[in-house]
Amino acid sequence: MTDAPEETGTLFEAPPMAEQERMVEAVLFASAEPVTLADLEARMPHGSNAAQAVEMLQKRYDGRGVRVVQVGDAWAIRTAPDLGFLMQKETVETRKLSRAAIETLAIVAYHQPCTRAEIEEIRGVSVSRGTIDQLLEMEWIRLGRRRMTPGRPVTFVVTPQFLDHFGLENARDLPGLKELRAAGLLENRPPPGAMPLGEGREEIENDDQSEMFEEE
Amino acid sequence: MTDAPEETGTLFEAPPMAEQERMVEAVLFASAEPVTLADLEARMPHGSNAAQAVEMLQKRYDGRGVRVVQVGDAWAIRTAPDLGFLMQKETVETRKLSRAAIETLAIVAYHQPCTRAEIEEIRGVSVSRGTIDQLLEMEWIRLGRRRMTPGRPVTFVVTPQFLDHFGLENARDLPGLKELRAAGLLENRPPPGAMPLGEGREEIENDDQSEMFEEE
Amino acid sequence: MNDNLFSEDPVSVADRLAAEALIVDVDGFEGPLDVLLTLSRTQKVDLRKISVLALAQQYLAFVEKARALRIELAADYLVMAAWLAFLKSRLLLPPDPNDEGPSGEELAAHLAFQLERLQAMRDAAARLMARDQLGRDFFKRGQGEDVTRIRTVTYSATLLDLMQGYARIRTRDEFRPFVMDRDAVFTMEQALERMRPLIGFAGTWTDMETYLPEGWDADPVRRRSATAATFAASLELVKEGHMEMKQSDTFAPIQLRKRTDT
Repeated sequence: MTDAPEETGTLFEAPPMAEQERMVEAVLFASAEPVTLADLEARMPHGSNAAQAVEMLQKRYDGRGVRVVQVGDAWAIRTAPDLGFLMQKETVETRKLSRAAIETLAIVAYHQPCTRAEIEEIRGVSVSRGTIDQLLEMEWIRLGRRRMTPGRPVTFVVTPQFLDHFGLENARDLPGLKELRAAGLLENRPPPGAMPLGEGREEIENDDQSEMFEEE
Repeated sequence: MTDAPEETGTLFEAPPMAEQERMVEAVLFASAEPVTLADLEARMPHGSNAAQAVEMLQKRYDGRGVRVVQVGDAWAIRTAPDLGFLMQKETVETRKLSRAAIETLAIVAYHQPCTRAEIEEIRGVSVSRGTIDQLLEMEWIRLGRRRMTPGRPVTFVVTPQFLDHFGLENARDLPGLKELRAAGLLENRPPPGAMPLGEGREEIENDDQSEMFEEE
Repeated sequence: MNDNLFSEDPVSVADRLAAEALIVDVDGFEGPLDVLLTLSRTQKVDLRKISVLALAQQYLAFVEKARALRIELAADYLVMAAWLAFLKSRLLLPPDPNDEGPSGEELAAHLAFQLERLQAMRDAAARLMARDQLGRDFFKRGQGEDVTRIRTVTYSATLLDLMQGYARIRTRDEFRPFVMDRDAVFTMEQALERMRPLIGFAGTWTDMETYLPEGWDADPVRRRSATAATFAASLELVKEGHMEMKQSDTFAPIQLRKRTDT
């Protein structure tokens, strides 16, 4: 029972898919946090196909009290949202986010990767250190790559924890993302001439953003 | 979605059994502790039959990766026992032995049985407790007979595991031992002047050592 | 300029009350853009079709009122007021053909874009927060089991490590790596040590063979080792720039001399 999977793996064939599905089921049930396919396969016997097993499992739980959901490149089991009322006991009181924090979060999510100057330009007001810190602390946003513009400002992107919290498979699933983009509202339109707001902000290429959402 | 169960309960029939089963599934999944039937029914809409729903759920999970099990008078979802091995993934990391450990090990191997004072005399520096402990823990050295000298110090000898690891049949097979001996490198010369370490050792030394190397 | 500004557009009493409420509530605003967005709602039109001129006038009235009421306004608000006054003049006056800067229409269009974008982000934020949330509407496993990685560290050492370790202790003063059949091996380090002082005297081309150490030329095994080491050491000295090397033909003797260039 404590055989390392590697050992058995070299000696035997991968187990049948039904068995692989059971294995994925056991690991996903046991873990509170999402588990990546890579981690699943590392735990399963050599030659296993975690992706296929997860897909089968997801179908099996369709319509049940718990669901198999994708979170970024990982998978998790979560209760069906329509049964939330049963779980009052489990409800965690989350800190009430300020309006500034909620808006900042939305701006990062929809515009990521996004610099602080960009957040400030969109909101028309400076962003307090505390607001960003709170979101970082909640692990809903994290630092992304530095922008290749003068000053090399840091960017912010949303995290897998953010996706998990809002039940999103990935950042492309953000509600209304397509419409907003079609309306040109996610563009970083440089202001004509000087502007009183968000002054001193450098030109921003849009490369980063498309990369972020179009990948895979 | 946020309807209080009491309201629906008094106005409507209990939900169909399939729905009750979903509810039990979600609650058992999300609860931090096993849930009693009474607690289940308190959460579910009025008129629900938790016992029957649990039984149905238990049947559904029969043979799956997780099982519905009774814990005292409460119910919980648990990993199927045969899949427990998936929960703990062992990764083996190989690290180089520290220089101090290698030198200490080499001294024990070439000079066994060998006291700590002798190791220190040969290395010219004191040997930390941790180094000896590490080698003992790795089962590459073990305690030998006490030396019949004042203080009756313990001696260290190498183990069969040591020989196994280095592919040696016995300590005499240590390559270069003869050559080193021929070159006079293995003479345990007392340090010039006084003999603060390993005193009184000369007489016994040769017996022990020959015994150790010549046996078998 | 105060109330009569509002009368340019027929504004309802309710709207006017709302606009005045802004003043009292100035602390509740998230900056001038937020005020503008709130003001623009009174126009009850698509943000793209908003009258920036009317908006500028409303904002300026707002700032005037705040001043009259001696309400401290942050610098941001005053900068925006100055900019809007400038924009208003641009929009009202006929365009100056000699002016380089962006036209009033361009500036107004960008302000409208900013307002629309801010509104869009607020709507998006509201939609995001209205989603089912973990720990509120759906839940993770309450009793997670121990899913761990056990990291076992094994230490490794080879026989060579062991022997080198031992040789290191026994020859601490003149450390050399321990080599089993040392008496038949001449190392490059030994050759280098031997050649360094000698090469200073080699002003003319000399066969490399003459540099072989004494007593190493009889036994073929020893001779081979010494030759290889001497050759390697020679290359090293050439690389260091102390020496030159030549071979006139294949298998011809290799010759060495001190490097003489300045």
